[in-house]
Amino acid sequence: MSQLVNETARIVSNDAVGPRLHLMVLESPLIAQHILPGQFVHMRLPDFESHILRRPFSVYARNASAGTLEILYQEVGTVTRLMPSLENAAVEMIGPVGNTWATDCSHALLVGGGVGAAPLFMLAETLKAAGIPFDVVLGAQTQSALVARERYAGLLGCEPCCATDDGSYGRAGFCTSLVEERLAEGCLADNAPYDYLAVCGPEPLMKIVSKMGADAGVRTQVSMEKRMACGIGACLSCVVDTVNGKRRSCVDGPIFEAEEVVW
Amino acid sequence: MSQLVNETARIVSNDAVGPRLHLMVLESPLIAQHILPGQFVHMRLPDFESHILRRPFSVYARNASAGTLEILYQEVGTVTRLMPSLENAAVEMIGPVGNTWATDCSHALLVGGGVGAAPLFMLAETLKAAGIPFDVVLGAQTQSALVARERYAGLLGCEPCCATDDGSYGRAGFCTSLVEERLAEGCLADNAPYDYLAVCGPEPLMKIVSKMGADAGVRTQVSMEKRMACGIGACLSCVVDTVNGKRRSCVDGPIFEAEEVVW
Amino acid sequence: MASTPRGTNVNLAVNLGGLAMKNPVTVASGTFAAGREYSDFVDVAALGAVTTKGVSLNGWEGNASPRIAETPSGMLNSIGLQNPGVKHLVEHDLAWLRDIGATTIVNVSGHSFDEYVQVLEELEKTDLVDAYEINISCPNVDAGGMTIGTDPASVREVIGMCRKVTGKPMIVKLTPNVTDITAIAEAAVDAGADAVSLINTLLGMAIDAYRRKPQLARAVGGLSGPAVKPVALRMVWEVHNAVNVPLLGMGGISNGIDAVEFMLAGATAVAVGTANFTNPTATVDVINGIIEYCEQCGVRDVNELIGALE
Amino acid sequence: MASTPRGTNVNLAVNLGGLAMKNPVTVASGTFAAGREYSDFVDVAALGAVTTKGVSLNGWEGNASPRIAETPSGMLNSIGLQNPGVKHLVEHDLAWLRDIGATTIVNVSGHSFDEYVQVLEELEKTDLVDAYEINISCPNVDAGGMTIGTDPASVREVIGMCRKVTGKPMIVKLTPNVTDITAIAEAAVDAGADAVSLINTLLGMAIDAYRRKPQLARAVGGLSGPAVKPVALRMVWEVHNAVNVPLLGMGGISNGIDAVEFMLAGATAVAVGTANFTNPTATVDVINGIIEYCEQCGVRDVNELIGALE
Ligand SMILES: Cc1cc2nc3c(=O)[nH]c(=O)nc-3n(C[C@H](O)[C@H](O)[C@H](O)COP(=O)(O)OP(=O)(O)OC[C@H]3O[C@@H](n4cnc5c(N)ncnc54)[C@H](O)[C@@H]3O)c2cc1C
Ligand SMILES: Cc1cc2nc3c(=O)[nH]c(=O)nc-3n(C[C@H](O)[C@H](O)[C@H](O)COP(=O)(O)OP(=O)(O)OC[C@H]3O[C@@H](n4cnc5c(N)ncnc54)[C@H](O)[C@@H]3O)c2cc1C
Ligand SMILES: Cc1cc2nc3c(=O)[nH]c(=O)nc-3n(C[C@H](O)[C@H](O)[C@H](O)COP(=O)(O)O)c2cc1C
Ligand SMILES: Cc1cc2nc3c(=O)[nH]c(=O)nc-3n(C[C@H](O)[C@H](O)[C@H](O)COP(=O)(O)O)c2cc1C
Ligand code: FES
Ligand code: FES
Repeated sequence: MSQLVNETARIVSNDAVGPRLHLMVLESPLIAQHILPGQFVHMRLPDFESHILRRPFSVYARNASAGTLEILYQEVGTVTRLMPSLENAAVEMIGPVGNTWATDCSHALLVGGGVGAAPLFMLAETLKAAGIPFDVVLGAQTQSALVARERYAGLLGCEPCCATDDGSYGRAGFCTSLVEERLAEGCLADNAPYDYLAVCGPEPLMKIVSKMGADAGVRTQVSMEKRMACGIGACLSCVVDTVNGKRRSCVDGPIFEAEEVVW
Repeated sequence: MSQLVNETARIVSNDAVGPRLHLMVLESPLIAQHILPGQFVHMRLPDFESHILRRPFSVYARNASAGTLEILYQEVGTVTRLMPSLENAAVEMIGPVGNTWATDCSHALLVGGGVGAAPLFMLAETLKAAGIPFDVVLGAQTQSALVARERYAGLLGCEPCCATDDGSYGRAGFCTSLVEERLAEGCLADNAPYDYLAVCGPEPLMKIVSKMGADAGVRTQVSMEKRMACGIGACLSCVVDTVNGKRRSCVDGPIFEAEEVVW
Repeated sequence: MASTPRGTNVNLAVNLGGLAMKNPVTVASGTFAAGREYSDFVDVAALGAVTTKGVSLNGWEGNASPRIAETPSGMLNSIGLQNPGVKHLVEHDLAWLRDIGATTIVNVSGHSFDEYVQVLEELEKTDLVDAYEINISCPNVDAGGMTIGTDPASVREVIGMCRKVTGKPMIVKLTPNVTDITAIAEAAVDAGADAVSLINTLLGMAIDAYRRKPQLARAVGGLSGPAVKPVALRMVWEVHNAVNVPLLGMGGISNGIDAVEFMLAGATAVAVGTANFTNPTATVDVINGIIEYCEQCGVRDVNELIGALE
Repeated sequence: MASTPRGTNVNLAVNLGGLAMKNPVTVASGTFAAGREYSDFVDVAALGAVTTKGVSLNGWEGNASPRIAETPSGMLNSIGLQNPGVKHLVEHDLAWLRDIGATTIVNVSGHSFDEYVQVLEELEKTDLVDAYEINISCPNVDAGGMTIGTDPASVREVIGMCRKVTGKPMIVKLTPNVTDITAIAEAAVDAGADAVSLINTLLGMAIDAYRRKPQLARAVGGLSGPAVKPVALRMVWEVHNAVNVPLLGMGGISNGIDAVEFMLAGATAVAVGTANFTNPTATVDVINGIIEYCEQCGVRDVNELIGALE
């Protein structure tokens, strides 16, 4: 783990990109330089004084030379509903926190549900750069919520496999059926079986896909999102039940081997 | 008492005007129309969530036709230190609260210490409009803090009597010596004795001037500033000890007959 | 201009130990006087009930100033039950509340067990009271130097005495400054309480570091507001699991969702206190928030919410 | 990069019941692990002391998730004293703390009176501990179903047993969930406590209205953070007026002024807890804030502040 910093980051932009979905770009040169795929930042937001806990957000993308980070966030509760009002403000971020996805694979399948698409994008970039073939399955409630699709398409050079709950784009229904098909058919590039499955999204999705991975004998990793207080391994707020006991999702994770998680 | 409203007011401007002194202009048509000299507004400031109590501020000036109010405020604690950062925000104000200064006088002396100059300005305007001769004594720590001076000079058509603690403007020392002189010499316009003394400022100042008024047999009123919760007479947070028992400074005041106050 | 709850098909009426309330929202005693001051802002008669400021027999002066201090997401007060006495309340306030059609809960205080009884006797002479809230959380009464509300035996005694003089709904208001709130609640119920209200304020202190003085003239005061909500919710839930009478929940309620949380934890009705100071239409906003929650979640009768925590 | 306190001529050294501290600031147990996680942010050895997370004999699993919830200006936790046991602490953490030159307070827990003693015996075998903080605020120990920390007789018994096995400074940590904190403090002092620390968390609850569930898996948890500061200050002041041992004050301390307030109320030293989560350099910021206050107010020795409330 590289050293942690608590960096003051200026918000460069903060725009609505879909239903209750926003993209925040931050100037954060130190973290931007060191962050690894799957790691997150632990943000202290200004003005929300009575909210004493920081909020963790995965890094969706970074530009190390420009020193910027992107966060894709969804309005779900008090703080994320206030965040869209921030303009030009400075936030404090602890980072880069956590472990990183595996990359020692030959054929990978990335599965992102909802904003779970975000923490997988830097992994996709890394695989691409390393020339490792991989496919992407994205799921969302509706077309306008598939906000990471175009970016993945740009990287892949073709459409990712998409599903929407309401059928407004791609396969209608949950994205798990797409995962099942992909596992059965193998990598789109060469039909070779996958040897790595990286999943991020709502817990029920991760649980189902982990089972598919296990059944298919494919190594599967999941990114676990728990409520966090310290965000750096000190308070034991964020533990995940694993076959090795309770482990801290902030620093022992957020990425866990699916077979170790006790769902 | 006119009916109270809880008006949402837009901050039109909010500028530093002296050392830790700021002038806030607010668009608040209902209150601007009805406010009387000496009354105040009870403000709920945005963004300061963990500060659950409103803050009371006297109205320094109003423009009924433009629908604006002016507040002269000093940084003294947590909220007033955050207030200068507000731009273009909307605040909620309960108002107009409280009673008003007396105007049934023939020669008046107005004594304002520090930001205590503010709640007297609308009284000065009223006296002027009614053609009642009056004089003004202002005190402050230093010249740059005498922020109401010019405005009073404009209204009076001449300089108010000023004192600064550091002697940087007007009389050196406390303004009480100026009050003593004025009481001895009578109204500047016609040397007639004052029959009304209106005082606002730090409690020690009000206490001393009240004593002078009593000694000179002049009716004296003071504006009492107590910590307030409800600001509308319901909670009994803000009581002042008077010869008639404990009275609420928000609605039984803020203006009290000095002879009734038990200091 | 006064705000009034919006229309709805959701049944909002609840029964608090014999007191029929048109909706589950009253005010916390001492934060709303007897309602008149808030009538520019809210339709006082539209509240489930108005709970008046604590009243004693001959009136009390209360404590010295400063009486309040702000704390993070809360405030301290040491008003000290200043009130002009029960006769004044009857003549000036209860008559007004009857005239406007309000449902009235009178909060009763005393320096001694007998004073509680005397206040009740005075009020029983009128037909202006719909229910009593007996405040056994005030210090300096004749229970061996201890606040009565912290000792089950004293609670049993004073509530038993009160029960003898009134057949009206009697709510007993508990202090949270105790090791085991359920023991106090049980004592109150044993002695005849029709309902229990909680929480009164938590004892706290604030200090001015630069002046090296307590911020309150009396040093210690009562903490209220959003800061105490978690403690209040916990106690409502504990008492709900311990006694069989309806509860009036309060402590930091500022919006409809807060109120729903208290009902889920076991409250039949709720009181809005400190929030009135932040927002003078808080009471009606809370009622509207409850309506909105019910409509959104398909709840047809607020009574379904009471104790419905899974 | 790690933040360290700035230089000053103010004397910051205090003595907490025999424990020499270079400044009056330690951390609240459970919020700082054993310091290693915070060492990227602050110079851990520069703190007055490091207080480690509660430790038991063989380690505990702790409670189910979710374990935390945010509340207005505060948070609830129900970690449940998860820890890997005293041997692990000695080998992994205490050795590290000694190596970096930190002053170490070990927070000790037990399921039974005997377990407290056994943990102490294990720690006494080493020379890695500068002082103990005995946490008698944890539930489910063998004191008749009641939390030990709420019953003076149990406190006297367990602290008496602990006193027999160590001559090192022994701080007893009190729970605020009691009617009379001074009675508990007196019992601890009678039984041999060299100092008293307070407050542990206030019991509280948070509810998710839409899911109709408690926000914590275990329903009830401990409230900490700025919200509880007024209660903590009041209790420190009460205990300061009741016992003659030094106090370690905590509860919502986030900056130097907060710390000064606790010292004025009677604390000899203070602990920074939840504030570490908001601001990872909170400990050093608090020390610097105390220095600034002292310099600004002409205080040459922080000891002048202790109990100096007028
Ligand atoms: C490692 C990690 C990475 C994350 N990355 C992203 C991301 O890239 N984009 C994004 O939109 N969200 C992300 N989240 C989730 C994000 O942290 C929460 O949505 C946010 O904290 C909610 O704050 P709130 O105040 O709006 O919600 P609250 O009002 O606090 O709670 C609303 C709901 O969100 C849940 N929640 C609260 N805090 C957390 C938390 N720390 N983690 C998970 N759930 C929580 C609560 O249980 C509750 O159900 C991530 C979480 C973790 C742990
Ligand atoms: C009727 C009335 C009219 C006022 N008019 C003005 C005005 O025109 N301009 C102006 O600058 N100030 C005015 N004040 C004072 C102003 O309300 C306080 O300065 C402000 O509330 C302080 O808030 P804070 O959060 O900055 O201070 P805090 O951090 O809350 O406290 C700092 C200091 O201010 C004192 N204080 C806190 N609240 C009040 C209060 N409500 N009233 C008086 N003192 C308080 C505290 O006792 C403390 O000593 C008026 C007060 C009243 C009661
Ligand atoms: C200014 C003030 C005055 C109060 N006076 C009384 C009172 O007279 N009688 C009483 O039983 N409770 C009194 N209380 C306590 C409240 O009724 C209520 O129990 C407490 O404030 C918690 O609710 P809240 O957080 O919504 O304010 C008072 C509270 C405040 C803030
Ligand atoms: C996450 C968390 C874990 C805690 N664990 C312990 C513990 O192991 N032992 C203990 O005595 N107190 C524990 N506490 C209580 C704190 O040490 C402290 O008494 C309390 O949080 C009040 O201080 P604060 O408001 O500064 O956090 C814990 C508190 C928190 C928030
Ligand atoms: S959030 Fe504190 S250990 Fe993970
Ligand atoms: S502030 Fe509530 S009565 Fe004056």
